[in-house]
Amino acid sequence: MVNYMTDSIAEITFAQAINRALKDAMVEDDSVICYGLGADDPLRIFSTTKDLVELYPERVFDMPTSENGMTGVGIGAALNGLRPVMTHQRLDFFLLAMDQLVNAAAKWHFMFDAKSTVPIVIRLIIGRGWGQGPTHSQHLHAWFAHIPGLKVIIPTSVNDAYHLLKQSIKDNNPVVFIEHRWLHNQKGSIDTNHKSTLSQAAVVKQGTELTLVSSSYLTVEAIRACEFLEQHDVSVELIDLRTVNPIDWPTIYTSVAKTKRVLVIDAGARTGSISGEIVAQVSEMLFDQLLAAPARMAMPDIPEPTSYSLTKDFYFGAKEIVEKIMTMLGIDIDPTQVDSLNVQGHHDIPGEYFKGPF
Amino acid sequence: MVNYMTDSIAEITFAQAINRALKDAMVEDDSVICYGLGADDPLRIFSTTKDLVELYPERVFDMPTSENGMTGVGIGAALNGLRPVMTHQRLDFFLLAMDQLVNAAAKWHFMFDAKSTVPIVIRLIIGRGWGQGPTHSQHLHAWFAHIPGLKVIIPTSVNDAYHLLKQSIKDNNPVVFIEHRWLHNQKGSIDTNHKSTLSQAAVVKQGTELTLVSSSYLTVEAIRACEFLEQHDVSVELIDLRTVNPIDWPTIYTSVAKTKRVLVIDAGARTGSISGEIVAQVSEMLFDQLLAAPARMAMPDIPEPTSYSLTKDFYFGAKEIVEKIMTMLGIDIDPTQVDSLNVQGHHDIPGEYFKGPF
Amino acid sequence: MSDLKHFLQHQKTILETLYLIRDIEEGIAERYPQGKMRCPTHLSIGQEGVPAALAPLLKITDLAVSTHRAHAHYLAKGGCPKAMLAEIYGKATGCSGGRGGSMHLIDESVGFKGSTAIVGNTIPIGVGLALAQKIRQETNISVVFVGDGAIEEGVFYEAANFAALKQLPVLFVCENNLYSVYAPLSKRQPVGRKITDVVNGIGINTAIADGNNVVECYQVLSEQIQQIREGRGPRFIEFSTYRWREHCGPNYDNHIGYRTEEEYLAWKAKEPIARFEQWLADYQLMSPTDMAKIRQQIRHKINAAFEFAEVSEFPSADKLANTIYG
Amino acid sequence: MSDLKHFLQHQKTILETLYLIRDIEEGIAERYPQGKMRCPTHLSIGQEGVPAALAPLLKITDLAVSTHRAHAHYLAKGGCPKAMLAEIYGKATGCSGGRGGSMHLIDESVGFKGSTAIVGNTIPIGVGLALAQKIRQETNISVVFVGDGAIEEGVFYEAANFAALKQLPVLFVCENNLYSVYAPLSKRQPVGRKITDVVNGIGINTAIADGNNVVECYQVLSEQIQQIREGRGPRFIEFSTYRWREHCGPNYDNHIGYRTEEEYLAWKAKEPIARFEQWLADYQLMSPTDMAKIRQQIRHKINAAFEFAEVSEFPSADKLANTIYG
Ligand SMILES: Cc1ncc(C[n+]2csc(CCOP(=O)(O)OP(=O)(O)O)c2C)c(N)n1
Ligand SMILES: Cc1ncc(C[n+]2csc(CCOP(=O)(O)OP(=O)(O)O)c2C)c(N)n1
Ligand SMILES: [Mg+2]
Ligand SMILES: [Mg+2]
Repeated sequence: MVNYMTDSIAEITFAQAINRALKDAMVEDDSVICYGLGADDPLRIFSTTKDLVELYPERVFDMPTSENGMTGVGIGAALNGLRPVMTHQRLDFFLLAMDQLVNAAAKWHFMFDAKSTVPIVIRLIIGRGWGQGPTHSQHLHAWFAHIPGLKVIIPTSVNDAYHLLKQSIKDNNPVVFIEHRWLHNQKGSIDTNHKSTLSQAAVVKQGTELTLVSSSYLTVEAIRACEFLEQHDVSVELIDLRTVNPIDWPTIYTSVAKTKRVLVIDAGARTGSISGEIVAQVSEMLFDQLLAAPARMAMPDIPEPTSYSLTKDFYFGAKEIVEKIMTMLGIDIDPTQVDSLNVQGHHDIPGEYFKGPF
Repeated sequence: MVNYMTDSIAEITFAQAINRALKDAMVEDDSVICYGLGADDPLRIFSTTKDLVELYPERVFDMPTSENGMTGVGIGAALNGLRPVMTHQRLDFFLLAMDQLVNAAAKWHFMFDAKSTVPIVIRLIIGRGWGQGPTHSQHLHAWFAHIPGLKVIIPTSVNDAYHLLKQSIKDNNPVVFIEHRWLHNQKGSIDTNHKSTLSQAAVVKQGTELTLVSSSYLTVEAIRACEFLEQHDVSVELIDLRTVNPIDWPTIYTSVAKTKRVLVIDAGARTGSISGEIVAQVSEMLFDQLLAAPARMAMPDIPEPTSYSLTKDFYFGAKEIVEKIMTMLGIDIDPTQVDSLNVQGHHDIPGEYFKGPF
Repeated sequence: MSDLKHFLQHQKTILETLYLIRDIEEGIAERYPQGKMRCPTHLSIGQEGVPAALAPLLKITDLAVSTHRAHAHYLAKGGCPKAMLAEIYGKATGCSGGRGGSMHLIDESVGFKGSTAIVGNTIPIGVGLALAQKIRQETNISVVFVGDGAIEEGVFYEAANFAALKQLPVLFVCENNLYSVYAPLSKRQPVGRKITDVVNGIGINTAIADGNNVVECYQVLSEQIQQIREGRGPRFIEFSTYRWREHCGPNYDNHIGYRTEEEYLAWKAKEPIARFEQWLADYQLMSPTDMAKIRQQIRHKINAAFEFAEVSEFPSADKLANTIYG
Repeated sequence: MSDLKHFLQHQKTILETLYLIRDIEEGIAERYPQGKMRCPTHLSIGQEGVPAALAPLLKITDLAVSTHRAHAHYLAKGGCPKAMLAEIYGKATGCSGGRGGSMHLIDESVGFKGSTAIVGNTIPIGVGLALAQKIRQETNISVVFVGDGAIEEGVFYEAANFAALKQLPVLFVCENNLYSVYAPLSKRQPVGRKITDVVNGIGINTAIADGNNVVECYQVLSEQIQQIREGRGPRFIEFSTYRWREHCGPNYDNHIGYRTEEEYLAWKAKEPIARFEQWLADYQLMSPTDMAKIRQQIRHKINAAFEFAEVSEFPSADKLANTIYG
């Protein structure tokens, strides 16, 4: 058996990193099982479950379209010594299973006085674009963050995808692991020396003038924004949350105490969002240190529509982030240069390789 | 048929006001139906559905313990000309129905281009005390507020309970109507001249030094706190949210612009709470006007435990609110007087009439 | 056939519906690669028999809800083809104003109350439609389209239980095409168990029919619908059928490994349209020339609908925020 | 009885369990009005027969999950009576440290994996326990206790389907006591439909037994459990039974109108304990004196357990925040 763990791996995709984490976890620990709609089908959940059923036919399986029941099955298996990883191709489908998640998984350890644990990982993939529409694109991480007892991981980088998924599987708590579909083809490398830890945010880029807090796919846009601003001598510190429950407050406080300004960006609907939580908490804790009003950019309180024209300006990206930061800092940059941040080609696909329809 | 509408009604309970609203709505509109576990049983959902089945045997019924399916049934009935009011004796049970609520009810009007509406009201009762424990006491209003398309009503007063429920039933949108179990026996009167409107907060008490934003049962505690402070010459403006989706921002802004200080109290778990949303939004919009850090008091990110000793200091009330406001305003009041705000008798029941176990 | 008279009145509608569904779906498959229909799209090619047989049996005042694979159901219920194609193209003239796409179709004018993208989601909603019909003592019925996969959702069971409890006028039309995405029934439901066993167990009378045999479909549907209209409670019919193309999208995918080319060819050989044409010809109910003429007319209509969809304007995003609430 | 030999070994355990459940529950009912057991409490008085018959048939390595009405199941699985009562009193020595109360019982040392307060919630969890047993190729089984109301939850159907699909070693023990809170079956399930019909339809073999006839319960349970242990898949047994007191709380409530005093008396006349005692006496398997002695011992044990619960310390809230994560 190849020991995948020895070498750092360069240039793989986020989806491959997920696959690698699953494979390594299954190799290392017999008790890991992996199931979900499509876990063993020809497409293997966007290739993230590739090879697994061939390696472990008893531990990898498809399931009936029974999201609530199968979540409970995972909880029971977890209570009886297994470490299930369940995957849903869209977060939205998992709304069927909120009773099992919230009333059972999240509470079990607490309400039975720490007598047992529920080590289950639930991978949820968030859709966007190509007409995903109102029920295939919901960014509901704020919901999971609101439930005591859940850990909620929402990684961006390839390295984090790998390490955080492995640690989620090793963790004794129910973990909701959220993958943005548009990250699946992002490239990066796994650094075996640089293990990310659950419940720690990452300072992706150091900076002095403003703290930008981001997560998941929006961090890709945030990085573009920061690089652009850097070229224009604006120094932004970028924090990638990675975990939204529990939130890594020390990292955020330290940064904001330094920069004295904060912008939080969020792909969830604005009202009741995690960006609100962070703005609120920073305002309460660091009010006297802030030089300007804290701010957030979140999605409008509107479901994602389907039509190409309706999604055209629906999401914000690097350009809008730059514009917001310019306003917050009161600086001017040549608008045509800012416009260069606009995505080339179709706005509703993660890249030109994508030909629909899924 | 008695015309209940002509007279204002004095001294009834919150539960009676709910019952009155249901009865009036059914009298006025043939299309209103009313169902849920216990809707026609001897106890009539804490008496809130009293007399209804006798008046309208075809339009009032119990249901199978099938929360998700029966929510869908209500949505279908609403799409086909009825106005269903569905009740759950605990909010927690309704977690089974998040798919129907979020993926169907909340989105239908929007995703079908306003071609139809879903006029359904879902009454959810929040439990507290007498060992309700982790799964009979969850204050998840923040979840519903995060979903575009839902209206979320969380009334406190008898008058609001009556008018807001009636208007919720008349409204063409899915309304989540949240009743705190400890409000059911609060007394008050219905003022037919003073109709509360959906999506408007109430300024319960005018004040100048600080804005206190509250909702549901906590408003009862907030009123006690404000009265106490008034006696000590501290002038607090109290806002009862009444609706958490959409939130009545103008009322909040106007008040905070006047008082320059804000405290938001919330019975939901802190992280991702509505209190955070309000603190965040006020911080963004009124940063320059605030004289002190905005603050919130919410529940810890811990499920409600069951034991008498564990719930003893679990919830906060008038006393803790007063103490917090004293700190925020930097004032001193004799601690023994503040202590007098402590609830007499058992902390885990809404009043001495209560003998358990429900 | 007991109701031959009716059938003779309906044969043309059935044939038209078969052609309409097949040719509109083929039209979509052909044009999809142009990248103008930018939404997940599930075709019903191969599955036209059941909706076509149902088309003439429903009144405009009957209601229906459907699933992610809704084109055929929408069209069979009389939904406007132009508005459907415009919706798939994301246009303002689309039946959902471009907000819903292929998976979210609606035509209130003909009682098609909506299709949604979450498996099982519309099942209880369809039962709720029937609850209102029953409370108002109508003779209308509600049709709930379900796949063999949707049967696995607990909400199906809950909705069926309630329909049986209250004896509601619901017709469950189950198109068993053997697969849920790439998963055959054997991965999802106990081997040897029939879907109708479950439903009978719940307390709903069931029937089965060969979904490729339009005449049989019509006969079974017409009997069961009659019973529902008479107030004899809900009915569930399971139809065997087969989707020819990939689960989602315009292509064939028999090569990717979840099913065999042979299986596909065996089902294709039983194809509903040719078989129905043959039947009409054999019994001399319609001449091949007349059939060709009908198909020609349908194709004109379809071409016009595609034209309409292509030239229609895109919706503007301005109105989105104003239609969160109704 | 085919397995008479076994039964003779087990009769004492059964009798002890009957007494233990009945007398502990009566003890709770008697003391509840003192206001020291401050949590929703659902008693099993009248329903002792099934858990008592099951008690000797389960190994300590078998697992079980239960519902809001869990006392009898916890005790039958061998759960510690002291820890249960302390839990109901909200004490630190409670099986859940006072966090869960009557509805949240656990005793990992005997394989009682937990009971929860949401109807249907533990059903798939019990099936998941069995999945792990199957993957590890154990001969242990998992027992899922369900009420007639819980059958209506979609999650029951989903869990049963999966258990049947994977042929998991699950025993569903359904105590049909005719009511869900105050709602009789007729308000919730189609008239004339049997719960076992549904379950057979799903593809699980079923059996029925008179829950007041302990000997019959034992026989049916022992047969079915044997089959599960042999790897022949899940089994579902429906037992007729009746709760004597109110749904939640210590009182009688036959006067409030949802059921009649006559109905209650008719069921009480069939009561499981006296009937079993009679049977033991008739067949001269145990003398009334011996039985009385056993009951006396049990009562001592119960009194000691109440004493333990009363004198135990309350838990401190300090540790709550540290046990959100494990
Ligand atoms: C709740 C939920 N789970 C999973 C999916 C993904 N999904 C979309 S279509 C489909 C297949 C459903 O199969 P079936 O009901 O047989 O319909 P068919 O596609 O065969 O017409 C699945 C699993 C979904 N949309 N919703
Ligand atoms: C999801 C959910 N819905 C409703 C309730 C309220 N409730 C508590 S016990 C109960 C009755 C369940 O009946 P059954 O399964 O027959 O058990 P029994 O009480 O008769 O033992 C109900 C409806 C709940 N706890 N959870
Ligand atoms: Mg199918
Ligand atoms: Mg019962």
